[in-house]
Amino acid sequence: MKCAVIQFPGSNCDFDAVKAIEATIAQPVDLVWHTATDLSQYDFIVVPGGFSYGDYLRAGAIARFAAVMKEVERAAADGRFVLGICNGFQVLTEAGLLPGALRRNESLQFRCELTELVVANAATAFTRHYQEGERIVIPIAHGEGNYYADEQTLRRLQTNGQIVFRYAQGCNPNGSIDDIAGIVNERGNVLGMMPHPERAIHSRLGSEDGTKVFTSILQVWRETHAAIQS
Amino acid sequence: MRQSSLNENEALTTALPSPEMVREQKIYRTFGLTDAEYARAVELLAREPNYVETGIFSVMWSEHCSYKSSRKVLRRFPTQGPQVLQGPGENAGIVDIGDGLAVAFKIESHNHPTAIEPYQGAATGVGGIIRDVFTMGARPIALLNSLRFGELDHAHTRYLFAESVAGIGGYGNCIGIPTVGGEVVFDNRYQQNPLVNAMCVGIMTHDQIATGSASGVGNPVLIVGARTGRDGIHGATFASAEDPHAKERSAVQVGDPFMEKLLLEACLELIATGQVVGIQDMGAAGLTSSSAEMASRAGSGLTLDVALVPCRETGMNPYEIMLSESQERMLVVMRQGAEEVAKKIFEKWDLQATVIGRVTDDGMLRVLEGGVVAAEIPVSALVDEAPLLDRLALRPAYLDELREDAPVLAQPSDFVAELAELLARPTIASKQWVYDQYDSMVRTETFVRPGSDAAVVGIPGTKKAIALVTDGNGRQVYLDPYEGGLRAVAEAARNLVCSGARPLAVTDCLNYGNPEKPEVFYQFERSVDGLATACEALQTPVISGNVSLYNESNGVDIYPTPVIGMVGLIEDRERIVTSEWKMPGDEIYVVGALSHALLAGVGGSEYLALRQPDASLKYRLPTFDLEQEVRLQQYLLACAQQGLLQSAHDVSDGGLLVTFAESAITGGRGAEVQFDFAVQREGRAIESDELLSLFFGEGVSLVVITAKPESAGALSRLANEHQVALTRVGVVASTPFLRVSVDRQLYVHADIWQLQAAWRGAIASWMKH
Amino acid sequence: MDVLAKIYVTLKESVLDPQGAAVSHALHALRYDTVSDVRIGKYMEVTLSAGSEQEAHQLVRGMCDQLLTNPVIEKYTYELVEA
Amino acid sequence: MDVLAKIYVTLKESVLDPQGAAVSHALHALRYDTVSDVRIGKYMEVTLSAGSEQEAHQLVRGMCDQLLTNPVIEKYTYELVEA
Ligand SMILES: Nc1ncnc2c1ncn2[C@@H]1O[C@H](COP(=O)(O)OP(=O)(O)O)[C@@H](O)[C@H]1O
Ligand SMILES: [Mg+2]
Repeated sequence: MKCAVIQFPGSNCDFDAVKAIEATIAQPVDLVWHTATDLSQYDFIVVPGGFSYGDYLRAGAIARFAAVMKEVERAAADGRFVLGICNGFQVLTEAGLLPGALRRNESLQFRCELTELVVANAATAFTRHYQEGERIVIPIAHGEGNYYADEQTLRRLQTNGQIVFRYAQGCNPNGSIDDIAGIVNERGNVLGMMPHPERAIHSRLGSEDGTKVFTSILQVWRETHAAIQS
Repeated sequence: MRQSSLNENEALTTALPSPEMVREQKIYRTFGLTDAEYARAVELLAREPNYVETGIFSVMWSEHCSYKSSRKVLRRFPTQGPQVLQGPGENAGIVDIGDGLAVAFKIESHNHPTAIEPYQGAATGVGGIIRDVFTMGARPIALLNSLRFGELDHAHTRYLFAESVAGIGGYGNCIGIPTVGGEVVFDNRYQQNPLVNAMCVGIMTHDQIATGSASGVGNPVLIVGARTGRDGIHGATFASAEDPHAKERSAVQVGDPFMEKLLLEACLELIATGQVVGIQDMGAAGLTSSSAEMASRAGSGLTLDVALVPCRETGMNPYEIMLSESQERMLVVMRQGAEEVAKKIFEKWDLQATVIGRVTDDGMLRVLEGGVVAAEIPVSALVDEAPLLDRLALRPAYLDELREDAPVLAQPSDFVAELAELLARPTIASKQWVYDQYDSMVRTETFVRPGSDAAVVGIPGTKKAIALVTDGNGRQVYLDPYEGGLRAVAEAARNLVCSGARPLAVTDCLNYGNPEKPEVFYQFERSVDGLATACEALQTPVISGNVSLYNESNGVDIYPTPVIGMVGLIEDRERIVTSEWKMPGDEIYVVGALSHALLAGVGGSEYLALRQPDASLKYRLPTFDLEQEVRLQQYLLACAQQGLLQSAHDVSDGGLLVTFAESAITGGRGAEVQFDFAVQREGRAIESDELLSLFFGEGVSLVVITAKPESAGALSRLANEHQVALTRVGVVASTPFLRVSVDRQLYVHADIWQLQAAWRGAIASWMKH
Repeated sequence: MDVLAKIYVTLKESVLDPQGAAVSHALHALRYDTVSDVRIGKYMEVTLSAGSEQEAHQLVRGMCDQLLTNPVIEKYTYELVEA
Repeated sequence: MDVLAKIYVTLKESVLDPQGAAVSHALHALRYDTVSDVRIGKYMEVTLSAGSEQEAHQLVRGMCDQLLTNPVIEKYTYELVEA
């Protein structure tokens, strides 16, 4: 599985994403500059965390216009895997690849802490290796992670099983509606999440619960890939 | 090289006041130059300086740039050691950590800007210290911050505190460098003069070391990064002004962490090409000090044309361009012909790199405006001839009025309530409200996040890790400048050792009041003596630092507050030690002279400040045993390196009970602790004073460690070898109760979740007001 | 013609404004008791040139819809001033 | 009387506006070539009641100076609308 980690000016979790892919699934991974115009060789694209373009105006608002985003859109349309983490999630919502928007945290403060999540849908390509309802610990680090969608959109997310991760009850750190921490698109190949799975891959870092996000994708990719080849 | 005479220049270029006007109207005074200093400038130039030159002299000779009050005193610091690759004098110091790797670090204050625009003031402080580190060729990997504010019952203090923390986070989070540690102290002495000291640590290979030196005649000089605006003109001068609000006269700078992130990446890429001759960040006094310092280090000269400097605003005159403190800019000297290399790299990062001058060999800082000379001053006059003062130092009378006896404090009827109250004091309470606003995990190398004695960050590609800490205790330095100085260094080192690290070197931020007061200068000198002595004894040379004077308002000076930043090395990341209690059954020991702890008293302690605020500055600090401290630290390090420690936590603010409580709370474990003094006291009952001294005193170096029962033998053998007192006092319990008794009488029986509530929620509940 | 567009962006009514709530709280603490509501948004000044007023309107609306605001949570109004 | 104060806060001219610079840059990338400057500030709507128009002015100025802006880097204007 060929992996790409996108770099915008101001991305700062780009190297962490590379390190995590290497450490968890040992697949080939490239850093790809925001001006790139061809991502066709990649099966799995990570839009990493950070402060693309300083997060000025709104988080992710400027990055969505970067040249590489056309290619990310194409990858999503092709059914390849796209994972937006933190700022990456914000970019994906701004780009319209995922519904809703991320507002400032209700506390108005940046928050960095280990948070407890519940896996709300373990049937996605990104969560295959988790159990439904499993409680996992993954850190957050954001000032604008307060997920919002209007009622209609929310209902659609709920009925389609598009809500993948929720903050555990009483642990919502930012005011997100319905405790939403991560969602997938309808097709199930684009995941956006505020918590950082790439920061939870070793007990030394406080948790290894993020590992399965990466191993799940690899397994699904292998299965579909094997199916295509046979 | 010289293109026109100064007289022509006056006529041609700007409508700035003439040299005569500068003299006659004493304009130099408004820049902060004294009459004597102005006369000296005239003498050095052999003519009257023009307006631009006067401005340049004034910032270069300001306290902030010249260290005129402090320079002589700073020479007392030890600065050498086999580990030191770069000592003081550069943008940051560098120490060797083996394997061809090195660590660069420095601490810096941004106190005055923070007092008037806390968010931006604190943010740009962080931005500045990051530049100091990547200028050396190091990749910044961690930030720390040391903060002092007034008490939280004051609305303005809450505003300053909240905004400063937001600003520190805002900058560090955006640029992607984890903020891993620091400290916060609340005391009314800092109400008008908050302290914000920021420290940055970077990693590099030995061959990447860059320096700020402008050598090689004809080499191009480039300004890179942000455009220049009218920000903070004369900030350096006003930073030394008595009234921080005088700084309002100049604009406060707004930081752009996004720009700095790009600048950081571009500069590191540029340095890696090997084509950089010298590089220096532009901090206080902007282009003026960066160019003069770079030329001075190389013994060269520079000719710069300000007309080539990319400006953000129109109509900026040479004076404004030379003195602007716009952030996120660097001055770079490249090898001749390598200009294009720089331009290409900066273009990729969407930044400007513009040649604005050349290196010369005539020792002059020559400023042109479109080819016309606007200023011309020998570099040596600005740097080497800068004033050097012998300030008067007088021992303050209060020091001789301090009482030696123990304060009369009633024995509390309820030690648990007492402990809970102490834990809820903002200075002692959990700082989670602060550090949860900082991204402490980005880079995924933070092995010990804020909350333990020291932060620990891994060194990628090795088994190594470094431990980082800042420490300072202004009240103690006030009560005894020398001993307080010793303690500050000792405590920083002790915190490192408690995490399993061998202390390597020190960076210091010296925050004091008005040095023109002989009493304040005495505090400064004596505490530096203390710091220097301790650095010597602990073999932690000072490799970088910063001085902030004039922290005074309405005649009241802050406590003398030296803040020590320290870095230590852990050879094996499997040997990291943290402060929380781990397993039920682990045995609890106190390392250090417990018998002294009974007698040292509560002078200088938080407990005394809580119980008798008026008396807290009236009692002497217990004396400090440096030799004992050195042995204690060596012992702890040996224990850590042999993997004997389950946890270690030193006794600091609040005393022994607070130390127990913190390890209990963070570990989620209770303990059964029993002190037995009956035998050594031949049955004489413990007195109330002694009990308070034991529980709440901060006078004696003590460390609480836990270890598995099977380690007992090894621990005591090592204790004998190192001649330190080791007392087994209890065991970690499986119940959530902390029980402490002395001579079989139970004094504390606390539910740790109740203690936790007091400790963890205290600052947050203040901030909800 | 040179135009200054003054653009006011606010959160939609249906979207909570925690910042406004915090400021309102702080104003009460400062004894501005009669303050009943605070909403906080963005104010942008964009200087541009356009061939005509109509073109200016078009440009400003374009940039607001495309970049300056997020229609999921925000709404905007603007004025044009001859610069 | 009930008043709506519309308050516009901007950074002083001499103060760097990184946000404005980034947005200006982004607008150029989106081919809004004729944009020459962008400044980004805050827009606040404060609803309050006051005994008179004069008192309303006083209150609004007071809160702007005390809390809503920092005169070291910002300036403001406002309008009062009967609510
Ligand atoms: N301003 C701050 N920023 C980040 N971490 C902080 C800050 N203040 C305190 N901390 C963290 O909280 C913990 C306790 O701090 P402190 O009480 O000063 O420790 P000690 O008494 O051991 O020196 C440490 O891990 C420290 O790094
Ligand atoms: Mg400690």
